[in-house]
Amino acid sequence: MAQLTYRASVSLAIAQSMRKDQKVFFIGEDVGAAGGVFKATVGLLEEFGKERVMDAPISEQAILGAAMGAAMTGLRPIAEIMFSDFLAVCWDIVANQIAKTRYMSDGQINIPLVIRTANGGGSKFGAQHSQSLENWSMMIPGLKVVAPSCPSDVLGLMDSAVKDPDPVIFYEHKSLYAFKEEIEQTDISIPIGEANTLHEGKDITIIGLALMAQRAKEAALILKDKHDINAKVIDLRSLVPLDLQTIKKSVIETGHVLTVEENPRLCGWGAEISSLISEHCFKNLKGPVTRVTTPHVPLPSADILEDNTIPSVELIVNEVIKKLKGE
Amino acid sequence: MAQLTYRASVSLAIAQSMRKDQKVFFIGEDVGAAGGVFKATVGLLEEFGKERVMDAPISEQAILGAAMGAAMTGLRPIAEIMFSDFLAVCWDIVANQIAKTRYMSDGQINIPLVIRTANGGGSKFGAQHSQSLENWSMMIPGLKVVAPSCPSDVLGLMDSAVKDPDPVIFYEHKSLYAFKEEIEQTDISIPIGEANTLHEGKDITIIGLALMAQRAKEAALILKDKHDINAKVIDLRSLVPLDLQTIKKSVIETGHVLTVEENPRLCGWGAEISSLISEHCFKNLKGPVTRVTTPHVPLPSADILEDNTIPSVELIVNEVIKKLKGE
Amino acid sequence: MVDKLNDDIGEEKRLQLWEMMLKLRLVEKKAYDLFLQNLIKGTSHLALGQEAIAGAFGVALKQGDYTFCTYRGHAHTLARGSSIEGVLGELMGRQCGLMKGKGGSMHLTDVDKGVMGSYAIIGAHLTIANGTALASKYNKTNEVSVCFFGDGTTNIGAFHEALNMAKIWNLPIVFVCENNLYMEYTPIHEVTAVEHPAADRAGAYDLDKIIVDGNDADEMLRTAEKAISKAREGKGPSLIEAKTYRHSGHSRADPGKYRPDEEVKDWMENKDPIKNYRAKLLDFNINEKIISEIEEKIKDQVEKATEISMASPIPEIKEIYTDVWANGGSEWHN
Amino acid sequence: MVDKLNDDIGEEKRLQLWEMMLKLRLVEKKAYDLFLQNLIKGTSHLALGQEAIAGAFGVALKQGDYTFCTYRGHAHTLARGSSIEGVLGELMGRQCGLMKGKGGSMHLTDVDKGVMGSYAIIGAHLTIANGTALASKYNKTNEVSVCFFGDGTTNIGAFHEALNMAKIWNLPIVFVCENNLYMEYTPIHEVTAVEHPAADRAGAYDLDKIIVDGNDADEMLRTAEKAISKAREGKGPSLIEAKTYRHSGHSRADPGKYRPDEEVKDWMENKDPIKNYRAKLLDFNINEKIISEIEEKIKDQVEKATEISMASPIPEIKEIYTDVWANGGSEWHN
Ligand SMILES: Cc1ncc(C[n+]2csc(CCOP(=O)(O)OP(=O)(O)O)c2C)c(N)n1
Ligand SMILES: Cc1ncc(C[n+]2csc(CCOP(=O)(O)OP(=O)(O)O)c2C)c(N)n1
Ligand SMILES: [Mg+2]
Ligand SMILES: [Mg+2]
Repeated sequence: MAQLTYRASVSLAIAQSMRKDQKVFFIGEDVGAAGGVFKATVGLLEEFGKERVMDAPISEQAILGAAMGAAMTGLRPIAEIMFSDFLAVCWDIVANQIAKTRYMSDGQINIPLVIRTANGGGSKFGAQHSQSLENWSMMIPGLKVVAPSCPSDVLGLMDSAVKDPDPVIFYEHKSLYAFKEEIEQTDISIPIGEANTLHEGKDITIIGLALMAQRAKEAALILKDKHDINAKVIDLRSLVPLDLQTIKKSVIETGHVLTVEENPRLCGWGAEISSLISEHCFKNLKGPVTRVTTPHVPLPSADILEDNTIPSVELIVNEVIKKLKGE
Repeated sequence: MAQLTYRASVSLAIAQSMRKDQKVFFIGEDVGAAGGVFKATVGLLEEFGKERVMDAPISEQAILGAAMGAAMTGLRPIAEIMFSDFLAVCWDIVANQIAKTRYMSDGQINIPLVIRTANGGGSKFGAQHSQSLENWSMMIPGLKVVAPSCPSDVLGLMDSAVKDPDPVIFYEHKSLYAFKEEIEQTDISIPIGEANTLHEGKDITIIGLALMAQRAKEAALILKDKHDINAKVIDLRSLVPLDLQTIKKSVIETGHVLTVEENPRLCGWGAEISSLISEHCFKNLKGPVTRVTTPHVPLPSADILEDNTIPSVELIVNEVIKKLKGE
Repeated sequence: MVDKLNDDIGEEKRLQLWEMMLKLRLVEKKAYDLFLQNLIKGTSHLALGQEAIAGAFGVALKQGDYTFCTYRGHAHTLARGSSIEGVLGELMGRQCGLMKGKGGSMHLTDVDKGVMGSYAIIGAHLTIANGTALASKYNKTNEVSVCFFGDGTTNIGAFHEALNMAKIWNLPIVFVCENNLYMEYTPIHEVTAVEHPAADRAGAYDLDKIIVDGNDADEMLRTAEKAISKAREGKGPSLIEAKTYRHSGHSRADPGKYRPDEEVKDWMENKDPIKNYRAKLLDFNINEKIISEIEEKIKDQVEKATEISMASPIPEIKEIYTDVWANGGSEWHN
Repeated sequence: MVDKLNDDIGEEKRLQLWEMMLKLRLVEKKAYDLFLQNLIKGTSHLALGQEAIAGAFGVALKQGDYTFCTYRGHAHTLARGSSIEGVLGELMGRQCGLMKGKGGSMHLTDVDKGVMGSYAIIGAHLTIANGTALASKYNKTNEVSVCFFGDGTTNIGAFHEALNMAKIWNLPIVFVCENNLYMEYTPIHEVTAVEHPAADRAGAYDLDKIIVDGNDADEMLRTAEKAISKAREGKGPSLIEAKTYRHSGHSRADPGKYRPDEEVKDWMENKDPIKNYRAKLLDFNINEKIISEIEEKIKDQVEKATEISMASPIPEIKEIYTDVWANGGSEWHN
């Protein structure tokens, strides 16, 4: 049994996948000798050598293109896009090529690759290095979208992502890299598409992802301790495939729902969940699905501004209270 | 009074803006001598010359970057991205640079530019030339999003878009280029952010955009004629800013809502509208907001497949009947 | 005058090349006829006039090698041995199409033949082709990857990224720029900083400057073979600029009127790769009867394939929902 | 030995350059101190060791000219005359910051001084800089646009697109590649097909190959002035590769351990632009007192500015909701 950080679980997860399958290799910028800007790939170059851990030029399109082409032959590349914000410079490869090629080829081509990327705010890096972009990939048919909230999920979901025959975008949250967990067994697998309950409760359903799932859990603890409210916290873990059954089951029980998204409001994943709940559980709802999101603004940089832009534990607590007690 | 196609209204609208303001110029690929692949810019080069109508290399990032930089100095560029699908190759410039620079600069920089692009399906062009991508820009704070459904809206909204001090993405629907309308007055202006009612009714609210607004209107005519259902059809015309008041007003009257989106389902603009209606009009809703969308798949190419993928008039009619009459 | 004594190519290969080019020509012409009959919807980009390039590579490549082409990819697909009905069927959106109508004319794909897809957004496939080349290097197998694209493609960012990466990783890949003088309608020299859009950039990636007459099938074959061998021997990438011309417009919608009449005439009459190659075969004393027999054979093949594809049913609607995922379906929730 | 008789630069300009470089150096050092005191959150990328480049351009440019830089842009911003408290205040997220803390260290912007923004995603700003240059051409005014970036930036697609466009449109722009031998941690030669990442690509855009010792302030100034004049006279773009080295790590988080000790030592001790320029000033018989007075003056300025920015309040929370739109607000619905 060992304490593992989220950061360390990333490199361990990659290493485990690479040990198991010679077809797995890793490409990214500054990932080898330097172990990555977030130190999440330390040790990989040493263990697997330059042929399997490749330092690339600043050429995100070429990185993902090469990963895609290699995947088309049956290899299983893991490609790093250093910050998820940089998906924008290679968005054509992601959204138009990787996502659509299987379908357009009538299933002739499989693209079993993983794109892992550092996502989310909290580091005061400003508007171009802090975005939460899970919804960018959720909206593209053909992409699976995973966003682990803790070290064991990193381990288990990375294992599944690498084995998955389809392209998976794996969003690691920058503000979780230092998050620690006691791990008994590191070589684990968690199926993609199964949500995780972080807190049990029948008064309200709070749905979160990544950092927001952890904040929702903290909020649930406070709600229980201080306000006698029992919130069920669902960590979606993946947006595609989506565990709609778990959501439905809880909503039927609670009748109240709060989604907590880190992205700016418009067309966030919470909008999709809200519309789904509305369609599937309309009669069970005691009130509208409330969406807690970052306001629809780019992320500011200064501490005070960033801290007050991204949904906080306090905000979640207050929104739940307002919702349930009308305060 | 003249009959004008949507296609011709695009070039007329651009010409009118260029005549009025010397600061307006136009960049795009194959837009000058050839008048554009959709013939929507015919005559501009002849009237305004090479200095104001610039044929660019296949360099979408450079095109939008140049437009952005020019706009920063106070010029008012209109840039064409030939197919909206190609926004993916310059998405960084759109989403990370154009959208965020005003905010990051604390308002020092304005970016008054228009990106016009041919959007949507119906031409059997396959998955990389047919996407409906309004939601891509709706989700980015800092972008205004316009999608006209008829020639007069093209004229009026383009006028406003060019005068707008903020960046506007102007989605022209490929399947509407041949759409004709009697136009009395061509030099018109329509404020961005005001929805248009295409059909009056108090039984149900149907919310559409661009081609889908026109299909919703056709559906409303059939619903009225054949099924005695009076549907109010709201053509949003712009997603950002959004005319929430018009939506709310109608939903309060009807209690039933159908959104009709051309994009694949997940995180489409209809999800946002649905979540908004849920938040703002929960008590007025007689049933869930129903979203009619393209299924969550890339767009297939063959006629029969494409025609059965994008929401049709028939599908809208059927969904409304199912909703209201439970058939 | 041809030097018959030092013929490095030989009759057999020449006839192969002849047959190949003719097939590409006649299928494209058939595609054109089918448009006129309104049997092909959507768009389509013909490579009429550019057959020597795809043809030469078709002859020079081995089974197992990978090719990547663009929306103008019918010829490149056929050149790898894909069936004519597979191509025409796809254009017409029939079940016999290579992708059952799901991809359409711009996305022809036939993995069994090494046709790793046709890509309709400029530049992307250069980066993807690096990937199959990387796989060959990674697996220590010796396939070669070939990537075809146009002159206009040299001005997009992905071109630059792909070339640099291919060179630094010494990938077994051949980049083939078919310089047909125009992007869609804009003359390439009006939007390009250098005269030779690909070749004048080769130095930026420490590659040799290679320019070839893309309408001279023999020269094209020699150039292709050399670059392929180099790649196969682990000596890294090549960038070839092949000068050529398209006989028709950019796409179905385009009558090609922006091109000077004399220019079009010169290329059609004096520089047609097929017409000229026929003459060359005769110069090499190849029996005209053999040449004509091949012509007849191909015509016949094209007609038969046309019949097959016209008889093929349109796809079933349920195909819309298949093959988003490797499990064959399109479900995104449980 | 310096040739004092043929001094094309002269004392006045040299002292200007000296003052400029010193300012950049001392502000960066102060920024470093402030990190250590945990007064600067987020990240920060110092240009310590690279001052001669920004400094030379700062001296050579005129008011009204436009500059674009990267996340490593404190020096380039100060070089245009932005206030020290504006820069340090922004790093610390204070109201006196150039953008009141909304942008942060990677996005310094000061339009009044021609600082058209600092851009944190590699490559983008090369294309944007073309836009201000295009505006000058369109308006027939004669500002020059200058765009600074690093060696690593030469491998991204936007670089290629921007250079080609600048050339074909003959834009009044100077692209300045500061080759500090490393992208973040990876030596540039390991990921680049050519030896000189920018200069060896100049030919691909029909531009001259210009390589300059970026740590020799005089040479840098001459090179800057020449390229700026060329642009101002309507003779089009230049691409300059200036060889330099950063004294510290890539960013705050980086101790820079991947670089060989001797290499670091050589650059710090023998090739420090400021140390060397001080010696050169003496060689030119400039009075050491004047040199030192400037040092004192700058030190003083930096201290005062530090005090001002430390005393400046943090931004108000309502700033979150301002200036998305030109109307000052962030509303997206009525
Ligand atoms: C990124 C992108 N921009 C623009 C287009 C539209 N487009 C399709 S083909 C074409 C011209 C391509 O020219 P070239 O590379 O010379 O190839 P050719 O068509 O001549 O074979 C353009 C601009 C596109 N498909 N993708
Ligand atoms: C598109 C993109 N990819 C990667 C990064 C991460 N990144 C930031 S700085 C940097 C290295 C840049 O190297 P260079 O251009 O040489 O500039 P330097 O930092 O040396 O001044 C990288 C890879 C980024 N900001 N944007
Ligand atoms: Mg061409
Ligand atoms: Mg560098």
